Amino acid sequence: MHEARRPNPLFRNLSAKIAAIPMILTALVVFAGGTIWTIIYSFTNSRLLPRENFVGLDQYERLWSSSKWIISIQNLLIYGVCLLVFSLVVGFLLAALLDQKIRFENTFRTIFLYPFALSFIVTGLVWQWILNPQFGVEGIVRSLGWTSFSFDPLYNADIVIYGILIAALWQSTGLIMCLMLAGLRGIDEDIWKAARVDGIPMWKTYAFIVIPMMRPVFITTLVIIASGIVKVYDLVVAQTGGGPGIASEVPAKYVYDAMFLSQNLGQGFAASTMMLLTVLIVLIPWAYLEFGGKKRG
Amino acid sequence: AELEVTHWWTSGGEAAAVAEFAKAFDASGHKWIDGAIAGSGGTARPIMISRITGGDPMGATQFNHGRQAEELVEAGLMRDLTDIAEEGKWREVVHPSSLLDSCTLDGKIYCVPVNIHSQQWLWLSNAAFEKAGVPVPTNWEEYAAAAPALEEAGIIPLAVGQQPWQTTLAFQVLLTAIAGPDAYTKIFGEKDADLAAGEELAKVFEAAAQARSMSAKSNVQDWNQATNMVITGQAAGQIMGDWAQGEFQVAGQVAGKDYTCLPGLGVNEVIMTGGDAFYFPVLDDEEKSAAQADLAKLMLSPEVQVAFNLKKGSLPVRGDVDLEAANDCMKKGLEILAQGNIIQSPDQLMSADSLTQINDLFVEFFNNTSITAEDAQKRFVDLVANAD
Amino acid sequence: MHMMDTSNTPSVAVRGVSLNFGAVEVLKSLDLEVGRGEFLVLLGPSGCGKSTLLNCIAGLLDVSAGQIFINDRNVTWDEPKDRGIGMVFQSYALYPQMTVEGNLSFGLKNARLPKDEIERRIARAAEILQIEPLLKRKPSALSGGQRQRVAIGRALVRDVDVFLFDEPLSNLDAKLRSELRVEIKRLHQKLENTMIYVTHDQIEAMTLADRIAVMRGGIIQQLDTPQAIYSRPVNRFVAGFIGSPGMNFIEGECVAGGSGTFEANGVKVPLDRYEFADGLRAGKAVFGVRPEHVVLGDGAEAMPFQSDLTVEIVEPMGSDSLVWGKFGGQNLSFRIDAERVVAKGDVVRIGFDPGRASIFDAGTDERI
Amino acid sequence: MHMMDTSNTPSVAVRGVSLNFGAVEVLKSLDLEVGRGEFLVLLGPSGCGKSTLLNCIAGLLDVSAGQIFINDRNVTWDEPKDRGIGMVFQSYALYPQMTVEGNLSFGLKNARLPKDEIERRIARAAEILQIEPLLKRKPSALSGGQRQRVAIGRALVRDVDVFLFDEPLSNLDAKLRSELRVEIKRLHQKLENTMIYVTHDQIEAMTLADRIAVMRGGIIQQLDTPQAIYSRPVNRFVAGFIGSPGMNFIEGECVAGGSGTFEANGVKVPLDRYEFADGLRAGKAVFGVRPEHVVLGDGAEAMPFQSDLTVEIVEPMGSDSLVWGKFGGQNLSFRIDAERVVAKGDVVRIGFDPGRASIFDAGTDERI
Amino acid sequence: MADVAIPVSAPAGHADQALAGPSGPRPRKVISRRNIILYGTLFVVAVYYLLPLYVMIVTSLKGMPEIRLGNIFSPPVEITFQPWVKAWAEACTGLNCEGLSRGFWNSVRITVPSVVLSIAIASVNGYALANWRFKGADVFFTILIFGAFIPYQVMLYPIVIMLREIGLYGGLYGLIIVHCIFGMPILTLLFRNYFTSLPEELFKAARVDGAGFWGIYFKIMLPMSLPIFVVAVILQVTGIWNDFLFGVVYTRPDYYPMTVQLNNIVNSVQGVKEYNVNMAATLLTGLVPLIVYFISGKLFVRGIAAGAVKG
Ligand SMILES: Nc1ncnc2c1ncn2[C@@H]1O[C@H](COP(=O)(O)OP(=O)(O)OP(=O)(O)O)[C@@H](O)[C@H]1O
Ligand SMILES: Nc1ncnc2c1ncn2[C@@H]1O[C@H](COP(=O)(O)OP(=O)(O)OP(=O)(O)O)[C@@H](O)[C@H]1O
Ligand SMILES: [Mg+2]
Ligand SMILES: [Mg+2]
Repeated sequence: MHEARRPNPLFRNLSAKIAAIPMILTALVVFAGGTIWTIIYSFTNSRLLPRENFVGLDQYERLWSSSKWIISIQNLLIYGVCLLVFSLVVGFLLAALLDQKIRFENTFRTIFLYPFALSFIVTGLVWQWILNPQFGVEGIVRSLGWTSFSFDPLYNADIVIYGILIAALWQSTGLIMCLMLAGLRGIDEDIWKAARVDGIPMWKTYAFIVIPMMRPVFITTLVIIASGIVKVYDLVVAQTGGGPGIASEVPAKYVYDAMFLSQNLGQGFAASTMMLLTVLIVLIPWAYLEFGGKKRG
Repeated sequence: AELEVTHWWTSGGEAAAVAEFAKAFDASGHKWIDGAIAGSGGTARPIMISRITGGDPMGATQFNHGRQAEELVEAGLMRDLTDIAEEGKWREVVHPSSLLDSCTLDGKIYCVPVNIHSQQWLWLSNAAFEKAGVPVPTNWEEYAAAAPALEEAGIIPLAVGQQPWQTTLAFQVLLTAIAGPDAYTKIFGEKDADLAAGEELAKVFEAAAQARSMSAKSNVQDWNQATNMVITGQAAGQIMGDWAQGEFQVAGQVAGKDYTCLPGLGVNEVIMTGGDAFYFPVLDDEEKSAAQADLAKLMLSPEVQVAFNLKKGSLPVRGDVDLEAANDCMKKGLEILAQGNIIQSPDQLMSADSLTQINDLFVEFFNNTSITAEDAQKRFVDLVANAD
Repeated sequence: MHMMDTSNTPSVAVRGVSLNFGAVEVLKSLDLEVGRGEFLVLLGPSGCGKSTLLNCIAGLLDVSAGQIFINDRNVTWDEPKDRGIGMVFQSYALYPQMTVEGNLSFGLKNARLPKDEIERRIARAAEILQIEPLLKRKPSALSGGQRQRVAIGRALVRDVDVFLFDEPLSNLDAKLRSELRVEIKRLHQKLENTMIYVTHDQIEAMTLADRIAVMRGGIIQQLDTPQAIYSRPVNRFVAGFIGSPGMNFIEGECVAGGSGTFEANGVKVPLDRYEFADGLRAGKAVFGVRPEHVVLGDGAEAMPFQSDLTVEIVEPMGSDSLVWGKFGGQNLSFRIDAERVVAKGDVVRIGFDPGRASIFDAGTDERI
Repeated sequence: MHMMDTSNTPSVAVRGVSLNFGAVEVLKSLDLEVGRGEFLVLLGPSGCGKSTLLNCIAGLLDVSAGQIFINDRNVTWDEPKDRGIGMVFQSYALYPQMTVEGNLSFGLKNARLPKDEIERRIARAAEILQIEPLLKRKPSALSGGQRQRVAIGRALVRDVDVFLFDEPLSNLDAKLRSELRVEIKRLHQKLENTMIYVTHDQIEAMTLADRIAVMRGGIIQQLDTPQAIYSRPVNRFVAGFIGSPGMNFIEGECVAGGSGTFEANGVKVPLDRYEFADGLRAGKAVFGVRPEHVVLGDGAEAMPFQSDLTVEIVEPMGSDSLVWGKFGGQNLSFRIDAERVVAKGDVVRIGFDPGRASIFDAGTDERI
Repeated sequence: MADVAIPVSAPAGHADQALAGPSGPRPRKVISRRNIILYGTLFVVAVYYLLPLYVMIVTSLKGMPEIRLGNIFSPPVEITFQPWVKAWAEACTGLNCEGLSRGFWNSVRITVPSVVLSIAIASVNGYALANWRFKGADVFFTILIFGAFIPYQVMLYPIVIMLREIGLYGGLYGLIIVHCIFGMPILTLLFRNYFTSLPEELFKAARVDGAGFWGIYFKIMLPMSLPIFVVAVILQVTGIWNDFLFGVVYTRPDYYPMTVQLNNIVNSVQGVKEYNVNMAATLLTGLVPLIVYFISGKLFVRGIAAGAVKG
């Protein structure tokens, strides 16, 4: 019997590889390529058009000495942490409530999820208006007689980021709730029964048994929320335009403004690079957890 | 030929003004394809730049004239209009001529200025001062002095919308008015850091600090909401461009009787000759190139200038046309223009990048009371020293 | 089988319990009493309501009608934790992020038991189930059998009188299944508490049960000792469900005359040794004989009924072999000793005692 | 056992096949030959690499090293469809959106067979498997047994020489399992093609196989006929894996002297009838005796070795009962006839023939 | 063994016991404390979620004078559909006074092919990743997921250059490609997880049956993937329909989507803000994704469960 030659591994499952070309191109050319391009040009003093005029770390020095950037970073931090915590907590609580075999589950779920279908521009606009001290909540409460009432997050530099948060939560918790609900539905019914027989109160069952079991859902959710946080832009533009002053600036807006308003591409690229760096720091451990060693069994 | 023209003039009056261009252009046998993008230059500009650098340029596009398009010109993406300009004797007709200077790079002309903005105005509510029992001020110092009385009467002395551009505008107006046009030109044009560190500017920053405290209680977003506060007497005054007049007119108020306008804050009556200009990207299509030339000529023709600026509410760039329909305040403006009390807009003097940094400083200063005037001035000096 | 205390009232009593899921009636006015220390197996095909009944007893489902008593106390409305029951699930239902010890102690901590009492109970359970070395591990680091042992431990530490098992061994492979079966049996002998055990594996049912309740469609079809159910099934369903390989069913006719004869495709079986429940009913009937009651060769000679049969398939199973052939035109299987060599195509003499067979009415499927 | 054609080259030959998943070596230079028409069972515990080996043969996994031949053709790098194999999966793997007919014809349509040929083959397969009435149904409307039958049909219509089964019956309940087992056996007798069958159920292995390959950790431990594996396992692992209940292991010592003695806790078993592979090795050893080789009462008297034993547990299984007791201080189980009544605590006399036992080295676990 | 049998019927002694104590289903008060808390919370939260929608609808039905009066929550005294008409057909963008209607068909022309193509590509990617794992696949996938975090603004420029180089800049195709690129990370993740959750044996069976890469994809995988497709469609319709930035940056005005008109209507800074028209325009623009979502909401949750939870 003869030995069969091992065929060139490149040509095995060729169709699969051909079919994956769009993905490979996107990953390599657009995402990796675009990122590298961005990083390279962050070391130039490109203005309106990209130019290979390298200036070392100048752009970064300027970036980190800009108070607008610092505020952007701070805002992103506050916004990110709050959004992460609140949307997870609220999303989970809603999902847990909906999971109680309640009536009208579909109706409630629809209500919680519909904002997700609207764009951030729309969301920002509506909430800008509801939070407007003249027409909105503050105005209404005052007109009801409580004249000292004050609720104008969008006009108060100290809390403006929370005003944006309110709108962001409104828009995104529905999806989180859906994810959580799906996760809850995936939990073995017997676990609940076992906990009941053991006499464990509901909240403890959630806290010590169910939530730890939902780790994969939380990871997916985290990825989705986090990717949204980094990219937050439209909402801020629609709601406050970065104001009052520069109190609600965010990095994505900084990048955009630097590139197109002040026409300093190099500065925009430097800011982008810093953002990408942060993303990498967050993402690499995740990728490691997802793919590192553990293969599908 | 069909020519696509992009711009960000989308509000009612602006659109009507653009329509005058379109009408005249269509009448010349071409076709105007309108590519309006609302928002501000901030939204529209990246789109226009992308289009041009992406290799799919429009036929003509609006830019604030100044240095915004400089690199596009340098990259050879913009059409050289020198021939047309010489043929139309633009150098002679365009007034003030500085407008054309900002369209010029290395002696070649690349854009067509179409109007003049004037933004150095202080609008005051007569009723508010009456209520506070103080005479209507005639200059900034009087105004600032009246602030305590106004506050006592429950009136917000100065209304400022919180969008960054409004703060920036107020600051620039204060600077030109208090430090004077020469200092302004030196600092922005020649980047004179010594001057920026001097006495004159210290006064400007003090005035800005005053304005900051005068406007502490105004919390509106849009400029027209701020104007509305002046109209209703909730606030005593607003620093805003000439377009604010439209609001007073809509509310049925009469200049001099119900409201007062002080160009240059009543201190230095100057007008900043910023404005809009059109650029023409280089096109391969000969027919379209011809249409571009026609459009460029057309935009500066006296008839179109008049029709356009009447609708737009701005001043024409030709000194040889006459605007009869202008109102009182506008006439004041024309007078100043005629006297030649003009300054160039910062766009024309400084790169967008440096300008944004300075504007950011103003915005931050205005919104953060913990920054003292001295601190702000120090930072301002740094920025000016490093500006280009 | 071990002794239980029958002098007392039943340990678990289910009286007239019905349960509906919407329009579907899953349990139909069901009655059941389980004696103290008894090992009762609920046996039946999938979907017959075994788990539902068990969940009702545990208090995990609200009955639609009827009452449930545990140790003489009406617990119909009590919370599961107050019923004095422990439950073991098919999927183990261990809390995955807690150690074995955590799994065992979680319920006790919630009941605010003193610490040393908790430790004592865990130590005892761990000893009984021989899981001491596993106490610090997480369930994911355990094998299936070990997991199920921990699940049993969780019921054990609750120190209750009644254990409920819902197919505890179904997820294990055959080998582990038979091992753990013996362990559960041992556990029962040691603890002497009441156990109600759901399965659809009839081997488990036979080996473990003091009594078996065969269920079908929410109704208990027969409740009796394993031997009684094995040898005198009340209907064809029960007969077919118990025994592996299943009882051989030969369709034919009961013919009156003498003490009766069963006829199928020319084969005639005299029924003089058969005990009829209430007399012979002539007509279409199904004759059932268990594979292990059919004997071959020498043994066959001694049997009241004999016949020839052509071998079609031989399945050696190690200890013995299963032989398949046609009898009255229908499949018949029987066991032979592994030593005896029989090959496909051989014609062999078989025999059985009709007195050990069962005859069912072809219409009602009831035992005649 | 039916006849196989051994004169020819093997139907399937696996030569030196290794397979790694990352750093884990799942198959370790494995060799295996399957004769034409042979029914080979791969038996082993979970995770030992049975499915992996089967997938390599089917071409669903690329081997890391080695060659695979089917009907004398080197198919190591061929596509699965070109290897002349049909495969049946544990989870049935029916295409849920196609009817049964669609499921059967999918492969044939892919091979661009003419329409009437497809119809002919489906009709034949449907007839053999008796699934004609199901042809228009979707898999979701079938019972587990019917699904598995369709899955087999899908292999059948491919008209191939080699059938690969990956635990086809594991998802079925005990009853269906034994029924389908017989059907697969019948099918094999009818088609006379090569079958490689993966299972971890040793009953299936014993009843179906011409030869059994017992695997462990990616290595074939023993490859032989069921009877040989049953009665002369090469090591303790194989011995324990085959047989249900498993072989009884008594740990003790082999003592030289005469033809040797095995001693455990005072019990002495003379080994004069035991056939040593290569002579008695004195030292720690494990004595293994199958439950069915231990006899009770009268039979015991006839046995070369006898002893007394106290009954601990009796498991009635219908046809017979399993009795557990202590022997040499260790657990010993054996089967008794169901008729014989034995109760817990009884002291009974048992006997067995040491010649049928197995002795393993306590260190290497190899048969001595 | 017979002595252990206990009669099935209840002995007489238990007759009275059977009467005593609770029987039948546990009575559950409809207005229990649990229910009050449960439904109360849900109701309050529902109000929070519905409020903006209510404000939008109410405002869009009011005239401007009524809006100036102040209360955004009060229902319209006089219902007028004029804002809707204006938003749809009359609002001006520069010289075009056709309202949103001008962009509607553009949006359709952009959304439909983009959704179809992006889902087609992503599902094939997910399928290739889940079932045909080839060397390096995980690396590409990781980069792809990384791409989900890149702010769009960062990629604006490089993509302009890339599109210019391949000559697709400014047309519809370029825009469709851009939508495919930015939809790819999340969609691929969803599809990959979903296909991974399908039994692998199905895939193996199909390979034995001689189906190739595409055969398995079209005949086996696709028919089983309805829930995840619904999720993908909703995500993409929502995302692409609502997109403003790409639509305007990568195409010509002839292709500008509805959102550009919305932006124009909403963002005309100078002059009085016509809130009622803004709200009507906002609602009109959001209508398509809302409808898609309402129609398939139930499948959405199912699909999410299948595609997001595992993996
Ligand atoms: N929550 C439920 N809602 C509706 N029907 C249900 C529910 N739970 C069970 N059923 C139905 O009740 C019947 C009995 O279910 P049960 O789980 O008690 O069966 P089982 O005998 O335990 O079966 P198995 O052996 O498969 O576990 C089934 O027909 C099932 O479909
Ligand atoms: N795709 C894979 N990646 C990594 N390891 C794998 C993969 N598939 C199988 N394995 C490992 O290979 C070993 C053998 O697996 P295989 O499925 O062949 O076992 P098996 O004998 O069929 O077990 P079972 O009886 O449970 O089906 C196992 O340890 C398993 O964890
Ligand atoms: Mg059940
Ligand atoms: Mg396997």
